[in-house]
Amino acid sequence: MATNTWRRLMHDRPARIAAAVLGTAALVAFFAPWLARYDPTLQPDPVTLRLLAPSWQHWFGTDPFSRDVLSRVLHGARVSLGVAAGAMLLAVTLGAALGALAAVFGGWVDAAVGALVDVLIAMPRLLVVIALVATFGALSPWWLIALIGGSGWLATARIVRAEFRDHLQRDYVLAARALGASRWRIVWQHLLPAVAPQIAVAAALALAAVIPLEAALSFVGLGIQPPLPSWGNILLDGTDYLTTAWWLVVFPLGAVTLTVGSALVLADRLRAAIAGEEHRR
Amino acid sequence: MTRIFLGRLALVLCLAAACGGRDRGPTGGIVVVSAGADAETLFPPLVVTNQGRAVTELIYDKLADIGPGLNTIGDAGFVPKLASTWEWSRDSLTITFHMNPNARWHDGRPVTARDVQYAFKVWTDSAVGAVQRSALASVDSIATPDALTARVHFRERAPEQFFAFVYTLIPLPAHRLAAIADTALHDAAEVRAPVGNGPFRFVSWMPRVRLELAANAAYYAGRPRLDGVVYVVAAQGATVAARLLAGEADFLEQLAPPDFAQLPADHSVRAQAYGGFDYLFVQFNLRDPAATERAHPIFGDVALRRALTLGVNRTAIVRSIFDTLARPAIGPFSRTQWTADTTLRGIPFDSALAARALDSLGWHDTNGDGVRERGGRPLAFSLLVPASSRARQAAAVLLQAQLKTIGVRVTIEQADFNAFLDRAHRAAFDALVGGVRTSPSPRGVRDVWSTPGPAAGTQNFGRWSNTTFDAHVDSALAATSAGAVRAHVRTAYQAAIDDAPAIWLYEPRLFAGVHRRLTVGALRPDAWWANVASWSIDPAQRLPRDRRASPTP
Amino acid sequence: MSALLEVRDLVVDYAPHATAARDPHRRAVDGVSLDVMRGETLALVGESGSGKTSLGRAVLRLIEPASGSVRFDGTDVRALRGVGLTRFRRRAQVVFQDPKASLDPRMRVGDIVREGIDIHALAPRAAADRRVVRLLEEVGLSAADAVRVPHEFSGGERQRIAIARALAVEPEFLVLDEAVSALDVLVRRQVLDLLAALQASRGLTYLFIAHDLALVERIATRVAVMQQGRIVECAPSATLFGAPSSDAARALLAAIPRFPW
Amino acid sequence: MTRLVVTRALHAAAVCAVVATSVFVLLQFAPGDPFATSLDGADIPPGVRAEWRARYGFDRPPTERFVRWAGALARGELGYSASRHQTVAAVVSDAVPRTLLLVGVALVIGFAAGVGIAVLQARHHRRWPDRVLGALTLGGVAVPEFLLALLAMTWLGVRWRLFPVAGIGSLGDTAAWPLWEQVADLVWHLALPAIVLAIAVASRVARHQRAALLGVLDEDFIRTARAKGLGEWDVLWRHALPNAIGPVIALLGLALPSLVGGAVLIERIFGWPGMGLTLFDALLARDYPLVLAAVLLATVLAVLARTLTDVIAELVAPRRTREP
Repeated sequence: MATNTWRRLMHDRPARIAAAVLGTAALVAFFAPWLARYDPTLQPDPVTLRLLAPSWQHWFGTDPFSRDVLSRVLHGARVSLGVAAGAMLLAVTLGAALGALAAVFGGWVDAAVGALVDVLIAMPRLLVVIALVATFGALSPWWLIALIGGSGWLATARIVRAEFRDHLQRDYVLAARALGASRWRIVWQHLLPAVAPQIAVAAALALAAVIPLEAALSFVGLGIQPPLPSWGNILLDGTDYLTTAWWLVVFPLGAVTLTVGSALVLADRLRAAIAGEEHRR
Repeated sequence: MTRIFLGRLALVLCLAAACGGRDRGPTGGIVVVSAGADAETLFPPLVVTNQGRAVTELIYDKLADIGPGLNTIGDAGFVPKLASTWEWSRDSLTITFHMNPNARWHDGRPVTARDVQYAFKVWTDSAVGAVQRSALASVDSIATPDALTARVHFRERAPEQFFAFVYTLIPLPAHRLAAIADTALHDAAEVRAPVGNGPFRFVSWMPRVRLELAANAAYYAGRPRLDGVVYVVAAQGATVAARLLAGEADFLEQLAPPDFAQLPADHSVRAQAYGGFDYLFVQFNLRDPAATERAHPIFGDVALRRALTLGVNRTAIVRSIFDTLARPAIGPFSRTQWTADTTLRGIPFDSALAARALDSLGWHDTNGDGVRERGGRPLAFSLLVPASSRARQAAAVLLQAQLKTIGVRVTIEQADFNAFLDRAHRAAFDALVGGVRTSPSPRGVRDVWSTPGPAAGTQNFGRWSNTTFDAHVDSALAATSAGAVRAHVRTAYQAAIDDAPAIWLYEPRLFAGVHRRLTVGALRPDAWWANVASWSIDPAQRLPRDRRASPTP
Repeated sequence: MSALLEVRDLVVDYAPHATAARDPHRRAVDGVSLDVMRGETLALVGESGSGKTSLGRAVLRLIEPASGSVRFDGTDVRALRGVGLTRFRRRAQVVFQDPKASLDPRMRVGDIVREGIDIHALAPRAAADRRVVRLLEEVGLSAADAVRVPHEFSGGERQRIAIARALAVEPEFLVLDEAVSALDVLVRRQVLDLLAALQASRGLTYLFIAHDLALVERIATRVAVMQQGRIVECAPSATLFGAPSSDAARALLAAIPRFPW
Repeated sequence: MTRLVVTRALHAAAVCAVVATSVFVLLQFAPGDPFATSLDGADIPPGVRAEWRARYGFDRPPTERFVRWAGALARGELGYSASRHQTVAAVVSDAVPRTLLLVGVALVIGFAAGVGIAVLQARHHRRWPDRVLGALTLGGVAVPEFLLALLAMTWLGVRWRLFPVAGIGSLGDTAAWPLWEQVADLVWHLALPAIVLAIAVASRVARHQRAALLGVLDEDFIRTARAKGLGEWDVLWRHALPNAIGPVIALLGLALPSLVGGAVLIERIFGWPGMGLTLFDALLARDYPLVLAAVLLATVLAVLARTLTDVIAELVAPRRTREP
């Protein structure tokens, strides 16, 4: 089933476009140092070259510190996508692990994970993250990943738990149990591959949630520290000049919207592919 | 001296009265002030913030107020308020204030000397926890020979004893508050809906939303021209400015640099300069944050501090962030202070010289990573910046790029303001972008830059200590003539500049955003609200909200 | 003939979370005692919901009974832990009704059949491959089928795969839980023939669960009839088909279509 | 039924207790001091700070403070907010209705708009209205809310002056106005923050609702309905929507806390001091009693909202039992 899900997805045009956009973003992030014409922290002349409109020298214009916005957006992809991908991986791994534990062991493990989910879901995530960042001061990207990832696993855990419980009742898992397969083997060999598409959906949604969250953190001054560019703090620089320097907002916003939108489209199409597959069965 | 002064005072009084009587100008209209913060309380002893003062000082008058010259020594230039006259005893240990017999509380009761006495009791009672009571430490007691005479006895003579007393102590309505226990005062309903004696009376307060004041028709110095003042609060800087630009507010205390870019497109708002008492700096921690008994491994060396200062182009920083809205700072003072001295010898910007100085101090980039090192230690430090201040962040980013060119690596650390102050107080930082809002008095310099101790240097986060500076600041604060004060202060300031405990960054010039319909006259640099009673609104430009919001006079 | 499986007073409750929805006092299996002799085929017949599947699963310890005992070849199945349980799993296997659901759709047929061999480490790599091929051929498939995935096969072929998987660990006892019910008549006959052949060649013991007496007529040695969680009749095949003693058995018999030829 | 309610209530109480305890513990590690910013100034002697700390019990060990706080809470007291010079109860009773109003209005508008958009999309599946609305809702999710808020403020507020840029009501004694004017004034001030928040809600609802609708439209009973000759709109509104809306409501219940949390920036930008902003300010001021109370309230609200949406979802669409 899952193999078919992936195959279906690859034949889906919106999904291919979205994947291509995300792939391009990832490539840009990786090759940013080679793609960017300027050092993103270079301030050639913060007095006379600040806030220049887009031109042949500076395709995306310059910011209030005379830095090249295109170079910053390219390097910002590195930081923003790096943090987003890291946080997403952490959230999904954590969510899958806890959801699987809850489903497989049941009993008090299930109750404990359920209680944890209930507690965390009751606390608004943005506030929790803001609270922690405000509490412990500005954080390094690694801590940011830990924090955003550590608070974003709830959805994955719920999905994985529900799907695991569903699959645990199915005959093929019973057959494996009858064969003497250990819990570990059942999870690894049978359940995880079965639930992989759903986890991928959760991952895409997590990615889509993390990027705006990073931007929101930057907006309250608690995001990625300068001079390291991130899409969030480039946007923040732009919010002061909404009416006077549109290029500061439009380009990073475009990057954010494209990436988040692609992740959402991918999640949608993947879900559709799963549903189609379930339907066919 | 006393008699001469009294004569001059009488003249001022006459002039004021004459002016008030002849040119009333248009009355009516409501001024809406767009504020970035709310008053924390309306109880004067607990007020700390500027916004708190901006509100309470319209509701409550002082005995006398500092004059337009902002002199703080003796009583020269001070304008009578609740006290119409005062006289000094021969030994200067007693000042007798004669209350204005026309002064009334907003409930109609006369303001008496007992209210002064009661206020002094409240201010000095530790159960109340008045924050600025150390300013009253030199006052021994207050006697009330009659209802309109308050005799203030001082423990010791000081050049600024008059200023310290009248600037701090605000008479409180004893007839309303005396029945309330001191410990309950901070949260009493009476205090949240205060009855004052100033030009405006309290109408309503929705914390963090808005606060409304109405003209006090029975004000002893004549009814204010405005019908009322309303403060509307928004936490976001962009919103505070947007309110003014959208025409929803008439006045904004301070325009931020990005706001200026929007002004040309909008002819309904103008910027009005009024000095300012802020100066900002990069403060070095002279002590090792890990072990405060040791000198800081980098900043312990004055030659290095000077070399870093040489490497910073402050003019470029100021131009980039503020264009012409700020000036490079000179030393530990603001140009608006009367003790300011613009002829001091500063450390110029010369990055070649800075590089040579660092070379000669043994800091070389031996491994080619662009950062100098000495004995295996890189020339790198972290710069603590409050996340709440966009300008300070910008300054840090510019500084970081400039120092990078001379082989110094700066890591910026943003912290929310609370954490920033906490780390500053604990000296848990390498360097920070600090800022001070001074008062007209040179007194403040002692708290920030004198050697830390119980009486001074409480805000000296970098633990800088310089005996020349300390001695001359102390002498200046004890001097009774303006000339002597200036001479001592000059020497002290020069010592501070030469010893470079900080890089003196910039002094923002304050620009208020004022709606075209509003005439505000001159704004006092230490307190923009000082003359609100004389502000007026062009009758031809009244807005519906002036009528709508008009509370019954 | 000795009993391979002895079930005494077995009680199985519905899973706890299901009780809210159903009658809380209702039990899936309500005090069943049963012996399965070595080499025989005991057919367990009853309407759907009578508890036969629960009984089959409880016997294999795929679900935990509430009380009662299950002894397999003399050992108490309910007390098994660790190595003992693993050894038991090798000896007792199961084939489910719906081969679509019982085969992991993401695995190749070869890997499905091989899983038991890997779990019990019955053969090294190359030998395991040979064994998989042999098993596939034994159930009537070919070596080439090993690299295909389940959904490429027909229902009957899939059931053969499931049987091959069960046989891979060389069990003595097989629970056939409605193993042929979902197949169409022709294929059903082929699979039944295969099962009979395997029983003969390997000396297997079957617990054959079905809801339809017609299915078991040819294969069963003895027949047990279940109704509402209890066994109401247990008799040799001939006796039951000739002279059923319980109403339930008579009802089931009456449901068998008799064609007039 | 009563048992269910009691279990739910106990569960909610346990969740609140855990939240409160963990927040309290977390705050112990926070650098800063409740009086660091409120009592900072060159002319404030250090002794004053110690005095204030002692007055509010911050000189006591954390365990003792926790016991005191929990004890007071059990008596129904939330404590005193040092940063606001007010009881926590007074602060919170101002803020909660504002948040409920803002979030409630945004939810209703957003939900209605979202469902409407989804129905429209399902009706014109894979034609241009579907694609255009799909792109818009995608943008509504992808564009950070704070940016949307700033754009709305700059253009709708400052440039075109359609709505007030900030604030919760007009100046003056509005309480004396006729009722309809009061309502109109409130709506006028609520417009910008509610619209921005509603856009976020509508986008999310529309995306989920569209998927759910399309899923249901594939099912047999819809084919039956169509076969009976029902119009496409009737099929959508009468048959598909009731069967597809339940999960979306339940989902909304789960998303509600993050919605309230996401409102913090909107409350900040539009000067709407509800719970989010209060909590944010309290955090920055290290006003611990206020932080604890606000978090606790947010938790209670979240649990309530979840229960409520579960019930609504159940009522709107009785779950059709799936045959195995």
